[in-house]
Amino acid sequence: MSADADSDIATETVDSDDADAAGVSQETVPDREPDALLEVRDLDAGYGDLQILTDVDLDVADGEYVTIVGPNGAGKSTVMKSVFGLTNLMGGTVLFDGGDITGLRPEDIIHEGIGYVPQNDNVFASLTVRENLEMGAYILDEVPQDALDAVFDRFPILEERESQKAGTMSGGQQQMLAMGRALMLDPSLLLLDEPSAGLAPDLVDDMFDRIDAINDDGTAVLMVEQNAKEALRRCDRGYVLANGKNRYMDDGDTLLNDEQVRQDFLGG
Amino acid sequence: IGGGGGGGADGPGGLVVIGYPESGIQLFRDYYSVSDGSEEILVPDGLRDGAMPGQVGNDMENVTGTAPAAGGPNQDAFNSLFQDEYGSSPGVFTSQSYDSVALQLLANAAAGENSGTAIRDQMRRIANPEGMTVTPNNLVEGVEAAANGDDVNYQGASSATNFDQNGDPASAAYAIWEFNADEGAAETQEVQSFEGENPEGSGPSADSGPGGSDREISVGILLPETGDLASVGAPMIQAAQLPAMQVNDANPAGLSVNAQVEDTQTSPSAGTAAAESLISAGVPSVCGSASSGVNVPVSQQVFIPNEVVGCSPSSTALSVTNLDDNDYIFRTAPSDRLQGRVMAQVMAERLEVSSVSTLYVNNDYGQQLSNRFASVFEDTFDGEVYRQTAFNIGESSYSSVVETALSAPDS
Amino acid sequence: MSDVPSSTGSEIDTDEPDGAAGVPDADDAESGSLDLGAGGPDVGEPYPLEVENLRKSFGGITAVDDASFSVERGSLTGLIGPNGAGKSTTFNLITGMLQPDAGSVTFDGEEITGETPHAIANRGLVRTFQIARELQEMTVLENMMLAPKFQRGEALWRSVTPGFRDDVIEQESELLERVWAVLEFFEIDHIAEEYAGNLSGGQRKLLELARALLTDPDMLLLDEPFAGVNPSLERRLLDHIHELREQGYTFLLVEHDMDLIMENCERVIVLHQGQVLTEGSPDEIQANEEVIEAYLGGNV
Amino acid sequence: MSVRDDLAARIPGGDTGLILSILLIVYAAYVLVGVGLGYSLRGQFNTIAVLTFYIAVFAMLALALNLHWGYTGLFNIGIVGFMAIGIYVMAFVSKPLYQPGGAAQVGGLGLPIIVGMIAGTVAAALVGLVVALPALRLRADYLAIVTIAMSEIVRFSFLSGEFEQFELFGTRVGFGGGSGLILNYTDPLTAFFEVFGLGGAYLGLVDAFGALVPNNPKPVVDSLVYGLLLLLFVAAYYWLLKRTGESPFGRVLKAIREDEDVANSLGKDTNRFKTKAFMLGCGLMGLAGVLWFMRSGAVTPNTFRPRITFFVWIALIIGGAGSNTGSVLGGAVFAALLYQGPRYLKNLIDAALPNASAPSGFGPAIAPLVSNVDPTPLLLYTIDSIRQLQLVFMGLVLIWLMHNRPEGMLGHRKETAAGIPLTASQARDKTAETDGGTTGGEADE
Amino acid sequence: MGISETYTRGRELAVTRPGSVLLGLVGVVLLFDLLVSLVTGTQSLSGVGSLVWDGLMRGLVIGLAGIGLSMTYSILNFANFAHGDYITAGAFSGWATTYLIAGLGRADVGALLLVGASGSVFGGTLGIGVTGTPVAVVAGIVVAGISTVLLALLIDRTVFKPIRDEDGITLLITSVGVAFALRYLMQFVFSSSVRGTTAQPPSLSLYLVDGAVRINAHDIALVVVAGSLMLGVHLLLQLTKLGKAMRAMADNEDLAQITGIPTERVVRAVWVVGGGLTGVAGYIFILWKGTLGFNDGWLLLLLIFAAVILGGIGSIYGAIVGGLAIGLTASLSVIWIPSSFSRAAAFFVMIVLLLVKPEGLFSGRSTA
Ligand SMILES: Nc1ncnc2c1ncn2[C@@H]1O[C@H](COP(=O)(O)OP(=O)(O)OP(=O)(O)O)[C@@H](O)[C@H]1O
Ligand SMILES: Nc1ncnc2c1ncn2[C@@H]1O[C@H](COP(=O)(O)OP(=O)(O)OP(=O)(O)O)[C@@H](O)[C@H]1O
Ligand SMILES: [Mg+2]
Ligand SMILES: [Mg+2]
Repeated sequence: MSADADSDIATETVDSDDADAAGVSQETVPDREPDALLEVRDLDAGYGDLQILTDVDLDVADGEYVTIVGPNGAGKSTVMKSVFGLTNLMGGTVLFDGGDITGLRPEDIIHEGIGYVPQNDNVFASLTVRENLEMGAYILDEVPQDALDAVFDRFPILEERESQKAGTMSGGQQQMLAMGRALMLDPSLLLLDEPSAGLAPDLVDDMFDRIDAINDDGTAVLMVEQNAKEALRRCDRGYVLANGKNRYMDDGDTLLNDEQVRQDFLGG
Repeated sequence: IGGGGGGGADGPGGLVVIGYPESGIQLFRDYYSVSDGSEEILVPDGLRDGAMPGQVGNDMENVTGTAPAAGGPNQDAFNSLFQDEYGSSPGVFTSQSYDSVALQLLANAAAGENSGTAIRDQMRRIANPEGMTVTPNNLVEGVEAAANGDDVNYQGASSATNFDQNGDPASAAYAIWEFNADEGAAETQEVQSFEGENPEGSGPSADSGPGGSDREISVGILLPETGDLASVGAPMIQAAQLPAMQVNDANPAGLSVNAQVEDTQTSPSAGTAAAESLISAGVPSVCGSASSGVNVPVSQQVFIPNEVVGCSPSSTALSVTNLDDNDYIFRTAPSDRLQGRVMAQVMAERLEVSSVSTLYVNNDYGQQLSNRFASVFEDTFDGEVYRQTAFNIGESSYSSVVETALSAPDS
Repeated sequence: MSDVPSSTGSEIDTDEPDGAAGVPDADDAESGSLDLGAGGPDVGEPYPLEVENLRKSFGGITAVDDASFSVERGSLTGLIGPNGAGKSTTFNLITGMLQPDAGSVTFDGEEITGETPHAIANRGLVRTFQIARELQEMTVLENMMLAPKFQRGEALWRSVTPGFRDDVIEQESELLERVWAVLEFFEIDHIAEEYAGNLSGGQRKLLELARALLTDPDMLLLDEPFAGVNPSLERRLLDHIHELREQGYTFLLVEHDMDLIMENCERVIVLHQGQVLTEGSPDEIQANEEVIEAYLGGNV
Repeated sequence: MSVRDDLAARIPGGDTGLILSILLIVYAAYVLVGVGLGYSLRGQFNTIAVLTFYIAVFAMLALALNLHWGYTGLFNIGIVGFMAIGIYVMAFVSKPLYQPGGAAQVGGLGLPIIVGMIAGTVAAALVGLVVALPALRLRADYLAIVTIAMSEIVRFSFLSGEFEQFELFGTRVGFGGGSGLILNYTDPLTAFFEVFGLGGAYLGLVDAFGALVPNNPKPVVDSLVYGLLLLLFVAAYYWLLKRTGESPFGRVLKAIREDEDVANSLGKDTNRFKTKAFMLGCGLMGLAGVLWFMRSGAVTPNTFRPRITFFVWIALIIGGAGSNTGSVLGGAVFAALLYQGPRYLKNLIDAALPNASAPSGFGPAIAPLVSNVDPTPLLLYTIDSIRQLQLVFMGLVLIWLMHNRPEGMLGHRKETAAGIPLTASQARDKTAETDGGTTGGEADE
Repeated sequence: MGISETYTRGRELAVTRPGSVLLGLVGVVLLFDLLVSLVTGTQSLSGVGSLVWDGLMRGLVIGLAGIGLSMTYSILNFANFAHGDYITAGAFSGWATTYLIAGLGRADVGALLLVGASGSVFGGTLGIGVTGTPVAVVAGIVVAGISTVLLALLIDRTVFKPIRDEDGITLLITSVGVAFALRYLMQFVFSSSVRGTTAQPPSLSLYLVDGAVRINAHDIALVVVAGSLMLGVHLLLQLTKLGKAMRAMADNEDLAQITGIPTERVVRAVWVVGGGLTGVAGYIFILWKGTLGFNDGWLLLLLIFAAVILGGIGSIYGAIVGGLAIGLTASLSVIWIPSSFSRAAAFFVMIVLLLVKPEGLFSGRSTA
């Protein structure tokens, strides 16, 4: 956990086409932190010829818990995919643990210690639940039994449905499975794209608790959430993304309490 | 009469197999792997390929063949011509191909113009008797004579090449042959001649030929270079090009030949397109096409309406005889009407078999020859035909068709 | 079907950042009304949808187990339950995407069990999908134009025969105006000519809801329509759902956001392990021990 | 992102201009080659007629396929089967009654040719229905395998001895088995003009043409006129399919291509739409088969091998699936360059190098290259084998297209599936004034 | 409710049952017909036996070649229409090797390398066969496998890889292009003629009541090679992670990437395994039937597709069982219907089974 995450952030306005963008808290470009785990700099990315992200900057320090919020279509998922090498990178760099991972293949990135739970299509539908979890540990020679047990502990339904085809699980069950799969490798950074979408309320809380727990164990988390209030409440630091650009960056509570941000992005 | 090995004791004593080497190789291989070879097998011209035993990997001693005899008066002359030019021995229908082109050159020289109608009118005049005898050996002199307006009588490599009313050969000779595995050849055992009502030929013909010198004769060769008949087609094309080379080497009466080759791909639609391009090139007569399945549509769609002479060296199906052709369609290969009869006779009298099944390639040629054989064999020779089984080109195994053919008759 | 294009009164908050969802102006509700041009749904049975003893199992798992419930006309009814309770399966059974093993579904007094999905949709019972399914290689406009029912030009002969085609085209123009109205209402008119496949997750949800509304339904089954939708937009949508409800439309809504359910639904049905655990008003549900046990607090 | 940012925009006259200019180039090239080959005027006319014929048939087939694949996403690779049904049924209906002694082994029903054409088209559509009923439930690639299997079953059926001949209404009819059918009805073109009482006028035209081609002008005029008639058919196909596509019907087809469940849940009876579209396409393929082969004198089953199906696919892909204009263009380019082109190329080379005789096989061709680096024989052999290499070339073109221009020559143009243009500006304007309903109506004319 | 139940049940009967019921019924009728004709003597037991054996042999070839197709179909998600020509390519390369070894010194090297194009040298004359020239045959098998692997990898690298992300149909169409190019290139080089490749193999007769079923050495070679390769693939997929990775990729390739599966390596591995099997299948296909032509693989391809779909795409057992089913159908159908319909019968069976069980017999299980 980086206690000083917000202390050395200089704030500055980012140019924006909107007149009233000059809100209270403003987009900032933080200095490079010595212990930054993930550093995204000036990222331009998109699909095919279509550019979605413009000059996106983002940091996750070792053990930090960072959330990205923003309207639909802002490019949040695109940021995640770009880190994982799944978009067309047009400029900028992605550094992980000091090394340049810009444009590496996903299979190499996972070796670096990043886990990723995408927003959609995040389970192998025709494989059983157990096989899905085993796939999570594909890069290891053996399926780590303790990791498997830990996942089963966290999500008992998965153990119950061990041999059900993942595609026939309910939406929420699939979400748990996807989380479970990503946890199999004990990554040092976990990318979560809307992990609470479709979960029942108790599970939403549970899911956030789990994420907290994972984070407490030292795993850095970068999360996209529409359940923005809860997410900001729990995270160390938050980014607000709009139109493929950084809009605001601050620690979670500050953003949460910011009138402008509440008005524009959190539904009052 | 011995029964087949695989077919049980009740199978037919003889088999008639009608097809081409393309699928014949496979078919005979499958035959020899289900049967001990105790049936007498009779095959027609389509399978006359000296390489068959080598390709089949069997001596094929129980196989007897018939074929329109390349038994014309001047067969040897052609053979040595071919041998000299290409260094290999000619294959099936090569002599007919040679004759077809030779006749067209003569008719063209006699007509004195590259006009289909004029050539049509000259065809019988130069092919049927009266006049200087022309053979492959003195083709060049013959062309010169024709160009001078003299009467010539072409005596071909495949037959005397006299045309009857229908543009078919007026008489035909059939060779009875057997494979000689060691030599890689099909050896003629005996030749039987059939003379039609008018062995000298008959039908409309011009009385004289205007002739003419110092011109270019154009002729088309429309034979399969690819497709099912590719292996038969290649030597036929070679043979068809020989007369043109002979004339071009000697330039009799200042004549030269422009022979254009097009590929039918053994396919009617490709054949038609190819024929069209010959028409565009202004060809007045064409040697082709090889198989009846292609010859009929090409004749109907292209040759007849465009008034171009078509003279097929190898399309033997009955239907060609009966085309409503304005007399533009000829052939140097005899109709299967005759061959069916010969085969029935050979089967009954020479091979002394009374019960037979036929296996035929499923096209014009196979179907009609099999039917013709069966009806003559039953009506004239009192034989019994258990069944006629068609097989399709290009299967990877003919075991099941062979089984069917070798099985007992339906009760 | 009305021939008169609706008045369109939805306004875009021009102060908004582009692409970001607007903040709803709560007071604008009246002027921002969305008339679907259908003159409101038919008024018939008090309970348009009745489900009786519905059962469906997959192999060993009984996803829906003897569930019976009914939905009151003009209501916004919530269908809640833990993950895997059988909510989506119930939707699939009602809309004909799955055939029930037993039980019946009645809509507007007529039994519709076993009917094909399109027949049921044509009766006015329309659904959205939990995972948005847009028609990717079609533009947003084409997606929307597809929705209205019984278009004249859907008959091949009418579309190609000269003379009759004028009719078709006339109707197309009318539809297009309705489409624009709805698009503007949902604030996705700026991407109207975009291929639907290029939309973001939330935009797809909006498109899906907008499209469903255009079919002129009497009743809408919404499977988690707000999952992934920005909260501001969510509120705005809800306002309009209420408004439509007041016009007589009926909604059955699957949603996990309890606050949302409690604030907006007048009735709530709780599914648990394929069975109807209880139903009642939000307050009753919130107080129900079993529900708390099964859903709100306890373990799954 | 503009949907219509394409080639046509840069050529005056739009789509029509584009098609015309490409046709012009193609024809000019062929005339030039004809000059190179020393063709007579007759030869030139004949070449043009043949070229037109192939352009037209491939354009028709590509258009019909575009309805299946481009619009509805039905992966039909049984095209040739429907063509076979079309022409066979047409022959069956229109061949004269059996007469012993003729070349034809079997007769037909002796009905007028136009009845035969309609019957052929309808039969192909009905077989389409039979295939559609079960097969439309399958995934695209399964449907592919089923349709290609169906086309082979059709071929085997026409090949089989069982349907070779049989008695119907006391007359001998049949499909001729492996020998096929001799099409011994009156020439369709003659029949066509006679129906309109234009037989005499047509012969007058032929006579007039005699001024250009003195000797036997009829076949040349016949093929030219037939080619033109086929182009009219192409225009009719185009018109029909464009209207089909740009309509609510077409919109549902497009939706089916994207996600059938969605269309279904919006109240569209997708099976009916699919079946209709499939049948319409199959009928059009059947008609194209009729038009292709009806003047060919005879048909045999083995003509209808899957290869032709793939030719049509290549044509469609060249033009770009989803676009009717593209289909026509693809048909033209395929016919001119890939189908007929190599033949003329070879003839041109032959004319340029008259006395070069090619080796008979690859062995003798390659040996000199290996032994004394003499590439001439291989080159000659290559030229001589151009017909085989033509197919290699087609394969490579297909690969290249899929790599570099999967959306076809015209670029990405999924034509809008609506009777009116769906553009923002237009509709926006209209929100101001209520009465704008007729402005967009002429999109398809 | 009563109505609805009747309706539902009727519908169920109409949708699921009648297919299977009808199939069963048809089977019984056919079997009865066969029995009758055996009793009346129109069919001999040995004749039927020979047909069954022939069908089994065909089925093994189809099944073996089908495994490769099935594997690439499921993980690359496209129907590879060039597969048939891979078979032919394997056959030509293998047989060129066999000819070369068997005929070295006895015939012109060029003629041998071109596998006796246009009758320049005969396999029969060289005495080729498992008993006559075992070394040449084994070498041929190995070369056939290896060269097909190389060919498959080369084509994948140059043709398929650049469009890996496109949908299955794009790849399918591309593979048609590959098929055309490859096939006619082979025709260009090896000529279009069919050649006999082997000497007549020794055979033994299994006597049945009324005759004999003849089984030759090449049949046995086919059984041995096909059987051991099938077993080998089974073990490979069971004992390594490849099988699992293949299934994951077949299911969801993006996710497989995210999970850390080296997708390109898996693809290559699949081409290696599939290509090898295909090449060997091509070789022993020719060994068994004894003739070789440039069209052989293509003509087999539709039957292979039928087999793979019948068995369920992605399942190796499915491919094997489907192959046997198709082979037996094609052979045995002549008992009931005219032989010209035997291929049609195989397709027909495929279509019918697709309707009854659209996912195939062994659906969804690629390795087990
Ligand atoms: N595969 C794609 N191809 C083209 N454009 C895409 C693709 N995926 C997303 N986009 C576009 O990129 C933009 C950003 O999408 P992204 O999925 O990153 O949004 P998001 O912030 O995650 O939104 P949401 O909260 O709705 O999931 C959107 O406008 C969308 O239309
Ligand atoms: N096709 C199927 N085969 C097997 N089991 C299935 C199938 N479809 C659904 N199920 C099971 O049925 C149960 C109900 O699933 P359903 O999708 O209806 O849940 P839900 O209430 O919508 O849950 P969520 O809120 O998570 O979406 C689950 O346990 C699921 O695993
Ligand atoms: Mg997202
Ligand atoms: Mg659900």
